Amino acid sequence: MSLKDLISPFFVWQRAFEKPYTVGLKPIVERPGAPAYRGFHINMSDDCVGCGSCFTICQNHAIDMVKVDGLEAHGGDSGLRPRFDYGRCCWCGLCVDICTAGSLRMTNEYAWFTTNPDDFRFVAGMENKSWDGRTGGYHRHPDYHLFPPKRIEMEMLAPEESVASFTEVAKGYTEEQAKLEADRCVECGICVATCPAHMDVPDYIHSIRDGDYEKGLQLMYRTNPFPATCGRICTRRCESVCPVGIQGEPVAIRWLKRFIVDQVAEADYARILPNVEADTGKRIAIVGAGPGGLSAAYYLRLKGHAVEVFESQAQAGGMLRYGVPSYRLPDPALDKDIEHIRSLGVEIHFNHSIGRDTAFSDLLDNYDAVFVSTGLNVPSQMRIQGEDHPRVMDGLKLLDDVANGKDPQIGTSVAVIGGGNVAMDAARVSRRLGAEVTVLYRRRIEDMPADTEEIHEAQAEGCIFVTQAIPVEALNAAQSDQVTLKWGEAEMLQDPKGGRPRPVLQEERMHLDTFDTVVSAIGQGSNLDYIPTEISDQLQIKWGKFIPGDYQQMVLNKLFVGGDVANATADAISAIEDGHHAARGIHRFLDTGQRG
Amino acid sequence: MPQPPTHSSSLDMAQPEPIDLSSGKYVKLWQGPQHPGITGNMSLELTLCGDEIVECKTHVGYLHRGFEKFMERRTYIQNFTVVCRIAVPEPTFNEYLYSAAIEELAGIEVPERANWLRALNLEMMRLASFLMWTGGMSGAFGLYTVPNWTLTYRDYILDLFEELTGARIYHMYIVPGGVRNVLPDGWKARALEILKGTEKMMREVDRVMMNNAVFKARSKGLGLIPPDMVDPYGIVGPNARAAGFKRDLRKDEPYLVYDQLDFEVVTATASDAYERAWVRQQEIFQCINLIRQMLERMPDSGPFQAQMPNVLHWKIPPGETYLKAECTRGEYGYYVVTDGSEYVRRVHVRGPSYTHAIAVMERLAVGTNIADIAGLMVSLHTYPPEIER
Amino acid sequence: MDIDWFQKIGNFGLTLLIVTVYGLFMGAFIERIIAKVQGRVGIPYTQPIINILQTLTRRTAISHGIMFYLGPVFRIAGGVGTLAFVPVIFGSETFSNFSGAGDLMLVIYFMFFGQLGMALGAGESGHPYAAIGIARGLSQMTAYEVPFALSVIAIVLQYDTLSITEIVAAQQGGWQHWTLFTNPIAVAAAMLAFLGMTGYSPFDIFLAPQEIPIGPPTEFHSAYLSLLQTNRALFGATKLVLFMNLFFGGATGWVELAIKTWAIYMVAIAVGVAFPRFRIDQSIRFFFKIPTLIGIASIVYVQMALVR
Amino acid sequence: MNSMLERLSKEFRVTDITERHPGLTTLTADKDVAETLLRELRDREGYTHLNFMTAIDYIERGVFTLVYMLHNYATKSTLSVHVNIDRVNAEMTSIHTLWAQAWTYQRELRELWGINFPGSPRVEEDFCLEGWEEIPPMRREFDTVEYCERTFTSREGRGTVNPREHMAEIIFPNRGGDK
Amino acid sequence: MIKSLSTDATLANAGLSAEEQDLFSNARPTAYEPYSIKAVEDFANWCRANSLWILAFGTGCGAIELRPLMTARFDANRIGVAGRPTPRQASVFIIGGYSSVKTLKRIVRSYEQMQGPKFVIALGICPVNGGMYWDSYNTIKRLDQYIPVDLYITGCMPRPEVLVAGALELKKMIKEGRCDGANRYVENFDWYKANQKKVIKKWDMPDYNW
Repeated sequence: MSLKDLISPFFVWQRAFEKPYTVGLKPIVERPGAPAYRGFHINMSDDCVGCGSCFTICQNHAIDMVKVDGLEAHGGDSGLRPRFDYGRCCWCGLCVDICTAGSLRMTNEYAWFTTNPDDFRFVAGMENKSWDGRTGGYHRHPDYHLFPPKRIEMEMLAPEESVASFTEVAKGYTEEQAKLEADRCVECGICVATCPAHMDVPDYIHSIRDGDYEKGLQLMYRTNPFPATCGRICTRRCESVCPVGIQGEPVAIRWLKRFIVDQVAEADYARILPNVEADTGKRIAIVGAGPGGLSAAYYLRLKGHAVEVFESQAQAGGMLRYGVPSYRLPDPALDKDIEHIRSLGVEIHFNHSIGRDTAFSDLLDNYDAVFVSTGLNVPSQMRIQGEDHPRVMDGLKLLDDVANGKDPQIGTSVAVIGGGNVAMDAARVSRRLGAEVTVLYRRRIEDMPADTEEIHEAQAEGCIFVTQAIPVEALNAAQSDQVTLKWGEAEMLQDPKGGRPRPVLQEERMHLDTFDTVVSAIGQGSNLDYIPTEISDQLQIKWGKFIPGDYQQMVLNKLFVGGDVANATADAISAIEDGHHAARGIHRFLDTGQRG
Repeated sequence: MPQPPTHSSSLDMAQPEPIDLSSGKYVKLWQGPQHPGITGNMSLELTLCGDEIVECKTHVGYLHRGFEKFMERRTYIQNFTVVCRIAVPEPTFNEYLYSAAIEELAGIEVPERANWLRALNLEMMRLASFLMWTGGMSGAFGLYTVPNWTLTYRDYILDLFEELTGARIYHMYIVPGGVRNVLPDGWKARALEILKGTEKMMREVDRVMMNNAVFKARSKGLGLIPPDMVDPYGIVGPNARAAGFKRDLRKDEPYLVYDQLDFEVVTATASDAYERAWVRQQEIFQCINLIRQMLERMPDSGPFQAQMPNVLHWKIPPGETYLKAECTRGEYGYYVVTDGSEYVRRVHVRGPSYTHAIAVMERLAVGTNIADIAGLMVSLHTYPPEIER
Repeated sequence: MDIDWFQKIGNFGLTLLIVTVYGLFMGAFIERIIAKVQGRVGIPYTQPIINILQTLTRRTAISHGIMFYLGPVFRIAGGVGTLAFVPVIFGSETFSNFSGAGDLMLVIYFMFFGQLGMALGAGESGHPYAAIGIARGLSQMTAYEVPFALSVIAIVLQYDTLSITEIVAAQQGGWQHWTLFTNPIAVAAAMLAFLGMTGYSPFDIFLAPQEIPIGPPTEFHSAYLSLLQTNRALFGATKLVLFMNLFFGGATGWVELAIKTWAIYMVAIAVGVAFPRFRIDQSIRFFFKIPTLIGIASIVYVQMALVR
Repeated sequence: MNSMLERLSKEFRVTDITERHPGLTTLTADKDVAETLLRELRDREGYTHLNFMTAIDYIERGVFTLVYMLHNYATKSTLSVHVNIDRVNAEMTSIHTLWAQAWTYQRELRELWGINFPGSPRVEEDFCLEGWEEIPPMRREFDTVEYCERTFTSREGRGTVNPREHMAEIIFPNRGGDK
Repeated sequence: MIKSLSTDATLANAGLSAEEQDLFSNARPTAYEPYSIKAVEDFANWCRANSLWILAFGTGCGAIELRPLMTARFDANRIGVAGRPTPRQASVFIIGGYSSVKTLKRIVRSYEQMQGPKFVIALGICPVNGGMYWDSYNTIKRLDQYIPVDLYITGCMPRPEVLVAGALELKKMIKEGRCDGANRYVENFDWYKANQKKVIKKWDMPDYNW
């Protein structure tokens, strides 16, 4: 025991003359949590899509997805919101990190005490809490991700290569790529509601991760007998609502679908997929062998009904075959789907036109049910002078000719009028035929109804886009095999009612350009002439389209309709769902006699 | 330097004479779990003869939550939030080791910047933990001034943690794949300021506690760990270093960025309570020094998270690994076995307190005075939650 | 005569009240000083009083037997008894209590008495920590009583009286007459014993919360505890008054008393915040070594230098 | 290191020698030679530090794999010795004579896995649990959620809705794949 | 030698050995009435509120934030909060988060040894609904099934700031006379005991332990 040891402890008294360490008595007010503090939750309810990823990741089961008054489920939003149980939450913030919409974050509020433990439960963002207005608190760092925000890029043919042939542009995922892409799915199932066919998207993506492609195929055929086709050309509304896409890029659902189909050989289909049930003795006629008709045929056949399909063309597939160029949908892929349907015993009468070869009323008389999906095959008119000029051609005919192997004789400079998918197809087909292509569209690029990818690819392939251009007149050109197009520039006029802006022709800014061919691709209409008026008078038809009731059933009990001719969206997947749903309705009708 | 350990002498497992409680010579006394002298929630069953302890049995399990069981039914990402609860006063090592083990098994390479941030976190955690321990050690002997100081400075460091990680105690900052955030603006300056204050305070503590006649009288010679006891009992960390073993995982098997830092392993000669306190004292200064080095050399830009798969359905190929790091108590280890599924097959957490609080404590307690139990216990630096998990 | 006694008892009651309340407030004041060293604010000044009221208003209480009741009663009896024979204000008839010839012996006796009563009560509580605590408390008391008794003997020899009042009287007339200056050796021994008496570190092993939760009062609660707390304040203040009387010249007014007792108390605190606590064997050894030697030295010094 | 492993595989028939990462090697030994092997490793090869011992329940194979993690401070290498023992009447030689800390682990293994270590001190005493009446909780067949529901009560009023099913119900009740 | 608290019913104390049964009372606890004079009761409550003695029992993680609370930075002594090492004298029991079944047994014993009025603060999420240990086989999920709880403070862990605020809230509640946990325990004694015995399998202690 040295003297130093006795004296030095008295240095504690130094501290007595300094300010105390103690903080004030209202520390919550004086000391809010740090700017990044993980305090109580707040949810921007408007941004939230109710995907339930927070529920999935929470290891404490602290989150319930609950229905909230005033919120309805609609496409892209389940209408559910997370309810937090602060008898479970550990404030790890994983829910914030995983939040696909980026709507959930934490505030730096941390004080909550009560005498009733049942109080600790609230729907964040929907109930008034003292921390609602707070700005500080934890949110995910932009460079920090719990799932990859970027999708695996699909390998595409280089534009200079793709423009030279009709080879399929998208090369398809490798197994490794597909697994990585499938991994990005958060399995929320929001897409299922948005997909017109309500495909079990998360489930078949799951099967990719498991490497069980046969199961994936089974899952897809539950709702869609055209997976190879849809895996290539689907309009993929699922991806537009994919929550992963809100802060990153959506999961490439379409390519994953394609990947599954590509992994399974057609020869194995019969083994993997469900077989036909026992014969029911019912006969069903289907008009049109497009996606809608064949989809109905497939599901009806599975139920054991005898199905006959009447197709006016020489091959099945309808618009898929004649409207979609083969660099997007190669024939083998389409054939794979159709062959499987035919292999179940669906009989297709080719080159058999209803109204010409068989009367429509005969169908109704001879069959237990009739499903009509004749599609939209009449091009819309531009309603300009000179539309009947020989060098003005409609886009569908161009595509049809190319699909049938005919040379459409378009020359070397082509103007394509329109901004839809058909216009893009026509433009790109024309490029492949060796023409310089100018695309004229009345609105802006972002207003184009065509797929963004299509537009980009068309641009990459050298199509020139002229927007806000309204064709006015087709004139005879100096040379007889050419046409001069008169078009005017347009200004976008805002709609005072908040609708989409309207293009207004500027009379003073007119142009004259000469092309070898002008391709008009501004839409299609239907041809229902095969239906006798005494029948069609009974039906609800508007603007050339059927208006079906429940289960696609018309007022005539036996008559079911579907496809482009009966829906507003006019895309393959909707047609497929129409067919499926009609099949469901027909089966139900035949089984129980119930109307929809 | 101590002699290389021999094994026969210290493996004295011969049962002592049975204690006949009915003889009236002995008193059975429970310390804990409701007892202010016990660190955390555990208890000692002491048999006394007069003031002297003739038998000590450690009872644990008051904090047993069955982590290793329920981790087997949580996904890999979910487990990362759970592990930090295993050692309450020093959670970061759990986060780091769990993440590192998962990364090794999954074959993920962590970016350099994340490694620096992780090391910074670990070292700050060590500092905070040591500060709390200093308070506990001084409090165990009845000097209540020092705990007030050190716990305040620990709190300042927790403030830094709060700013960086978003939480005071359970940071959940080190995540498989990297870290969750980067240093906020101005954080470095604040950190340096606090380090300066801590250093100044620790010099005062040095005067008041380490150079204190009564403290020396109490702690010198208390709970002496002979060198030949170290290996059979698996004694690690400052407890072993105080006995002269130059063993420090940061030096021996450097992880993260420790091979780029400049520091010396602190050792003493005789591992009694005082020397152990002295070693920890020196390591506090070492921590401060290391944090300063890190702040100086840490990269300020670059990625801080590796490319991660979607954690919601993260599968890790079958494998097995054992990773360890030097926490304040010594070797903290994670043994992880995976079987290719989305769930971990087996996790074993090796907390250094496991042996320190049970086997070592039971042996060292025999022959000491009842009054010294609290001090002895603290001097071994045990955290009960990591014993029973 | 009878009236006189009533008045005396009344006066004593007043003194008792003042000293107790003063003790409580000073306790809080001292706590705040300790808190200041620790870098914090500390308890409100009224906290000790509220604590007593709080324990007093507890609604349940259990007993371990008759001695358990009597423990706190004996304890406070010790405190009251001690005060009864200590003159508080020198020269004041009202506050001189029952001081008389030989009161010093009575006071020392009463100081023991409380502890012993406590020992019985704590023993009856049946809690092992209480038993350990009381064993330690008694042995430590025995230890510090030795130097204290030696220094008391020294000043008794010095002033040649056993009356506290006379001892105080002998110290009047300026600071240079205080025992502190006339017999510093005895004061040194007594002040070291005082460290043990107050129960601050390093001599607080008998109620060390880290080891034996709180020592003797472990089982005491509710009203029992409030008695003990009251006594702690009263007894603490009484001891200070006694020390002030014996060694620091007494007080002629309340302000002087407050300053002097506080200063004496600060000696214990100055050491208390700086040191951890001794083990019981260490503290006994401590008291039996240096303070005892100083105590003996003080007697020798008195014999050699002061008593002709 | 390699020569040692060769010798071990010759003398002790250890199998499955795998290097997991530099410094960590796993190997499997037979139950009957395990104690001798561990003693040999400790005394001759310098693996003086027992990091821990634990068990893995391979219920699908009907074995417990006991893991002894040994460390050599001189060569900085760690050896993980696996010993497979039968799940039924699981029993293993106690190594408390080799490492003084081992009996703690053995108590834990006894309580949480039900592996017996005859001769190990206080092995039958309660360790973490108190009055446990079920099968040892760390065994794979012990279902902790089921046990919790049976024993404890959670707060009422919870319940979640699956977004996908909810949307199916609201948006397309009769569509999608057949249920 | 034990003062019986009530004589109307007896407890089983069956788990005890014969010699230990003599040591414990068979009496059930009794509820206490407030003072008949309201002013006295209010004053008593004011005293109780301003002198909160916390039992020094770190039952779980929560204990980690009690240290900053009681030391210089947050210094709960200012508001009359003090630690008390023995349950006899403590009036507030802070349950620091989860409690394992083994700890629950000690919590029950300590709680019963506290003298009324006594208050229980449950820290964190685990006493509310199991918290992160909702599927752990060894922790209880709802503390209020085993002992009455007066105030819940959420957080994991609740920060010392909230503890200060919580203590102030408790003071307010006590002053208003709203904390009657101890009486609730007495009134629903059998229900609490049944719940306790359901999870504490090794019941080798007296049924009630005052």
